[in-house]
Amino acid sequence: MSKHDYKELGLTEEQVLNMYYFMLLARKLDERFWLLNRAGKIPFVISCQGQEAAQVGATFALDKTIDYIAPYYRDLGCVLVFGQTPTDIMMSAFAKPGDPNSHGRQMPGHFGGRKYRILSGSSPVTTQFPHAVGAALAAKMRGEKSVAYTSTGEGSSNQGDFHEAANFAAVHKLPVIFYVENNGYAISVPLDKQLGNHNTADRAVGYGFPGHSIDGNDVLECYKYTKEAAERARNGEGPTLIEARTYRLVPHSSDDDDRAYRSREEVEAAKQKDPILTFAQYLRDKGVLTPEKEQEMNDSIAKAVNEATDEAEKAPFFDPEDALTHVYEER
Amino acid sequence: MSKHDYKELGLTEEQVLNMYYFMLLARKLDERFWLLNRAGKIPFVISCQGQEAAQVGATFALDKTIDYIAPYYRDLGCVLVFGQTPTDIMMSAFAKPGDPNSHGRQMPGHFGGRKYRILSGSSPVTTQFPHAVGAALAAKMRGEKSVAYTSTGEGSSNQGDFHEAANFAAVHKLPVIFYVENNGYAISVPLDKQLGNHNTADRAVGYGFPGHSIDGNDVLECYKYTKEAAERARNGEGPTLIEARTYRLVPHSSDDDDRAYRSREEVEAAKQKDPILTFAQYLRDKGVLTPEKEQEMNDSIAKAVNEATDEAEKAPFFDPEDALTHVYEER
Amino acid sequence: MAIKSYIEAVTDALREEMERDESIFILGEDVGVRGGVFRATAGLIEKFGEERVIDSPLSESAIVGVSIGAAMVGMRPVAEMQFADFIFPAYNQIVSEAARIRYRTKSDWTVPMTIRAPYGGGIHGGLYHSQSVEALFHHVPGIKIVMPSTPYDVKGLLKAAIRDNDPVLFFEHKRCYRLIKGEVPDEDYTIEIGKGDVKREGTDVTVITYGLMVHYTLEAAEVLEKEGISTHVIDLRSIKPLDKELIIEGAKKTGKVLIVHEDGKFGGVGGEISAIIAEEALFDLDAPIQRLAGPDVPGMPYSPPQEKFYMLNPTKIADAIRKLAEF
Amino acid sequence: MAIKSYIEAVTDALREEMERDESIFILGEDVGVRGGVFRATAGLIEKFGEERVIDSPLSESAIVGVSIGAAMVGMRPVAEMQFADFIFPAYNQIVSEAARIRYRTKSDWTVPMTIRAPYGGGIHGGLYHSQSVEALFHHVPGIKIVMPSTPYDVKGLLKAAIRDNDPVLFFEHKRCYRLIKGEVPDEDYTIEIGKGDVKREGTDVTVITYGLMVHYTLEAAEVLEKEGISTHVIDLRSIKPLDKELIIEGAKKTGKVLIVHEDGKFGGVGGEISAIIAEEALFDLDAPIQRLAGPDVPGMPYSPPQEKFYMLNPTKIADAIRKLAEF
Ligand SMILES: Cc1ncc(C[n+]2csc(CCOP(=O)(O)OP(=O)(O)O)c2C)c(N)n1
Ligand SMILES: Cc1ncc(C[n+]2csc(CCOP(=O)(O)OP(=O)(O)O)c2C)c(N)n1
Ligand SMILES: [Mg+2]
Ligand SMILES: [Mg+2]
Repeated sequence: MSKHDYKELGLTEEQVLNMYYFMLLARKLDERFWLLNRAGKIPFVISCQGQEAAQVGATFALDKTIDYIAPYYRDLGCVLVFGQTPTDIMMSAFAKPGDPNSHGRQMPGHFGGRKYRILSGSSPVTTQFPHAVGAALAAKMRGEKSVAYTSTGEGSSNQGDFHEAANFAAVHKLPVIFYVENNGYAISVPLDKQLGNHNTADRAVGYGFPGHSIDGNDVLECYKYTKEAAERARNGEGPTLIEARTYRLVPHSSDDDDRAYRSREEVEAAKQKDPILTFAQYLRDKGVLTPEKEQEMNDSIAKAVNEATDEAEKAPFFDPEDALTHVYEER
Repeated sequence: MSKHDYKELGLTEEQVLNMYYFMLLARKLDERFWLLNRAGKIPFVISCQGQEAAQVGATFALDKTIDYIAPYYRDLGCVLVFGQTPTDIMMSAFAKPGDPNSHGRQMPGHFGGRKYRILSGSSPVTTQFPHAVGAALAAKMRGEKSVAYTSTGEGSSNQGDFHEAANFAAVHKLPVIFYVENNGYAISVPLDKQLGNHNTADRAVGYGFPGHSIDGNDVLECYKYTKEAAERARNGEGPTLIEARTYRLVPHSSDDDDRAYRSREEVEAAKQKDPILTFAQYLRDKGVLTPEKEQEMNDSIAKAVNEATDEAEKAPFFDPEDALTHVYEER
Repeated sequence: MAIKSYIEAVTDALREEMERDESIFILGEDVGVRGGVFRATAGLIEKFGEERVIDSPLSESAIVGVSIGAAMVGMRPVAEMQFADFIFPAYNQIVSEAARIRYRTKSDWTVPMTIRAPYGGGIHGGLYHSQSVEALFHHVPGIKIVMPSTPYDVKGLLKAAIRDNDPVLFFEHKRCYRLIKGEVPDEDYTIEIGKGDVKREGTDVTVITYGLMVHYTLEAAEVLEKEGISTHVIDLRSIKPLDKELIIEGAKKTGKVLIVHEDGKFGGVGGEISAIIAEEALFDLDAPIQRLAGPDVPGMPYSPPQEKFYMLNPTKIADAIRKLAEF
Repeated sequence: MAIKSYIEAVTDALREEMERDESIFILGEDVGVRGGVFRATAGLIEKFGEERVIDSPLSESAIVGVSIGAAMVGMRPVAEMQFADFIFPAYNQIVSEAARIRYRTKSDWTVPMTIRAPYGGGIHGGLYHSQSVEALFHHVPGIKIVMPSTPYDVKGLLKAAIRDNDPVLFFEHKRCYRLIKGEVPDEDYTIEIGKGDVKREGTDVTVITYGLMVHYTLEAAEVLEKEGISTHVIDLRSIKPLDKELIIEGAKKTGKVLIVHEDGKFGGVGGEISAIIAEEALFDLDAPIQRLAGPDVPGMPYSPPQEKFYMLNPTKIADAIRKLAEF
């Protein structure tokens, strides 16, 4: 349960309900992916489950009219907050026209979309870190107040690009937020085999900017620290590194079987701290999430997910030859 | 002047004289390179001048019978301590047979030599960091007590390989010493434009092992910290990061003109702290470096440098066709 | 002899070599308890322990760089890139370091290292889980590149790669892993790196290919046989060194050459093969040297019809052979 | 018209473009007060300030990755790799990212970025300051590669590269920087990327080449003319896209083709050129397609006699043309 009072953070009732809405929407879309996958309708799923608070809390603290985000493959929560619709998401899952990420060219989870200010992402991990720094550099050069936000997993934070991007941003005091979703595993590899120091936020010391390791199950905490980081960035004070401690509640992807490398007890224990359950409880306790509101929200999300699925299932595929287009500028 | 008492560090009179000898030998060889270059006899020089204390102090703390070093291009002091002779060095400067580093194939400063336990180095910076980690991993796997030492410049510490090597070594608690010779410049680029935090040793926090920023003009301090790091490594306690703060007294290389980017005053001020001058004074003050010993040392070094130069100048080149050999194992 | 799948041949080769030589170890992402995301290293951590089957941090440059260092001082690392697509962060370590350490020291230092990487498309992998990357390495002197097509070749060549004293890139086609089965001897054997293999003798058209495309070509050849077209099928097995003799011989035999690879055409391996023939067997040719390859686009789309469109298949190959036979 | 050196043409193009368009900026090691280690950016920081001429940290992957990000949001970065040899740490950013962002988003996002890098040997640079790296990129769809030989071409093509809406690798031959001088118009002009240029008309042998080798070939052609051998010299100028028409036309014209490049032969750019000819003009040939290139070793040795041995020169080129003429 959050140790923060949303009002003290300057959030309204409507806003926290909205946060909850996005978390739940992400979860429900994600659950649907698995069903579709198991039914043989979509070849691949990569999940946000367990990390919705970290994602929604952070992106809620940004300004989606001027900021850029360069998220990673689990960040369904982030892209929903930045405006992607259930239909967008389902079109992407089915690789059909309407997929704003890649127009059917990339696997699901490879987000993007200029109109949503989401930089296009790829599979090789952490390449988006320097991209976000570049967007921040452009903002600084043009005197814009925008912030660039980029995220990755803790395993991926061991790529060289993490280091090069962080130091570059530090030298130029760029308006960028580096966000690590530390969910304890890089596929099967636990922290002990991934990291010399399990707290990746400590790395910020080496670059000379602030680092915070925060509770990624607490959407309000994620909001609070990201908000502060965004303010620092907008004030010209440079980058911030935030590590959100989370847990991946499902296997790495639809191709994975996590029973080989982690106990069911561990997963069950994590489910007790499921950020969606705990935030719902928090909101109920605060009297914000009334039974009526909850019902309404559940219904509207179920409807949205159903409709989006239907639409995407029925949509035609891209033409095969369309694969030959857009290699270079077409004039 | 060193703030350390060599006796308290467990060093003998002979040992400190030996340290001074290697520092001076490195300097004198280096000075000769420049003369040879200006006379058109060798095409390229890259210098150790100003960094001899950092290099000799560190490598003196290692065990050259079992440890491996993976030095960088300025580390003339290191390779002399590990056994390279003035003739080796001059053969390399002239790219002639007898060059133990590359047999005339690489530019000078690209050190190596199996018999000296010096891993071969290349030009793309910091690639040697993972190599040293690999040597340390091998030592751990085989239960050997050897330590791997690797060094680079502070500018080069911004390469991704620095980060990947450091974290890998941390995870496996490998016997490796990462050594950064922070001389204030990456060619023309000053610290302000290179590093978000000028103290690169602070990065160790992020990896979960100790980091020390030390006075690289003080050979005894460099010895002390490297010795401790080597002991930690041999005891299975893992890596250490050391930053030796130095100054590059000459241009980046014979192709550089440093007047474009740093003031003569700054260089002059640094020369006042020339580690060779200050260590000589220290040794004189301690009564270790007597006028006779000094004369003797100067003479023997001058002789060694002269003889090595003559030998290398007179030596034949490699056959042109020899360039085609050793691409793959020749059986 | 036993019937083994392509991936079993990988695992068997690794296990047998590790039993034979203590200096061999495995380093990669998820190679331990997970047994690799394709299960190529399944069972090895149980047998050899986590000291010799190392789950590395997610750092390809470190995986390769650390392997290089270990190899220099006497170990024989077998590094795994989880997908060939993710080898590029290690490109500098492979191209600038592994490939040149012998040359730059005149064999004073050497790098007896194998890098295994699953490659290839047709598995719904999209742009970054479907790539063939050999064209980005075949120019690099100092490395060897192996791309086997059958379980027999996999096992013999992987053992040869591990025993080789130079760095070897060993690319395994993902689609072959479970699809392709074949006889593998029980005894220890190796296959010389750099030697191709005639997988089918024929007289009308010579197809030069490797990897999954060998199987597609053999399927096409079956069909064409019924039409009276006889196809000579060369499986290169190694891309570097190339088996020049077998290539020239094959070109001379039929006078009509079709080079087939899954990867894009421009600047692909096929260019070098064609150039070798044009240099050394031009007057033996009865038709222009043809290349059939993937389209020159930055990757294989995830969209199912587009992936299918991108991939070669037996029909496309048969068409190209037929056209050449009729030339 | 004024006589300019090759490197002056670089600087002039940069300066004029930066004056024209505020979104252009320079990012690289020592490009600021030092003006670049070759002085290609000399005077620019004084004129445009350190906001637009950025001395970056020593991080090639960041230089390229940051440029990509800036380019995506509307800037037009010109990144400098200090030496082409040091481009490999950025290989993943170039190959996996820059080259594919347009494709993977159907032009929703684009990367109008230029990467300049000095390349080539004959300057006592040894293994890592002498390389030609084009062969390691020419296979990659989504990027363009320019390798000009004259100040005129440098200026026109660098401007075109900067104005191009796709990522362009712009390789400048170090040996040409001060050696090669030529006329450059005062007015603004660009040259289309992908178009080669006939630098000398001839009838006996067609040489297809680029970079420094253009000059060596022209020298060779002068000598051969006195012997009665007429050489047709094609300067490709761009390696990707290749000027296929000009290549085929040149091959057909003389029926004898020599491809010349400084870089090693196996898997080099010459293979693709040869394959294109073998595919499309085979029956117009009177001699096997020849390639003259550097030796297939991991780098150019520092040893002076070995460097000389490695490098091509007008004599070696003349010999190869002569042999072909006599075929
Ligand atoms: C450069 C690269 N290497 C390997 C992979 C394969 N891979 C995909 S996700 C993943 C694990 C990532 O773990 P982490 O960064 O912790 O993120 P998480 O999936 O746990 O959210 C790996 C190894 C990849 N995508 N890119
Ligand atoms: C990957 C790579 N990029 C660029 C260079 C060119 N270069 C050689 S030395 C150097 C500066 C190195 O600075 P630093 O690491 O501080 O070492 P110092 O020379 O000051 O000792 C540069 C940019 C290189 N060798 N390798
Ligand atoms: Mg994780
Ligand atoms: Mg420095």
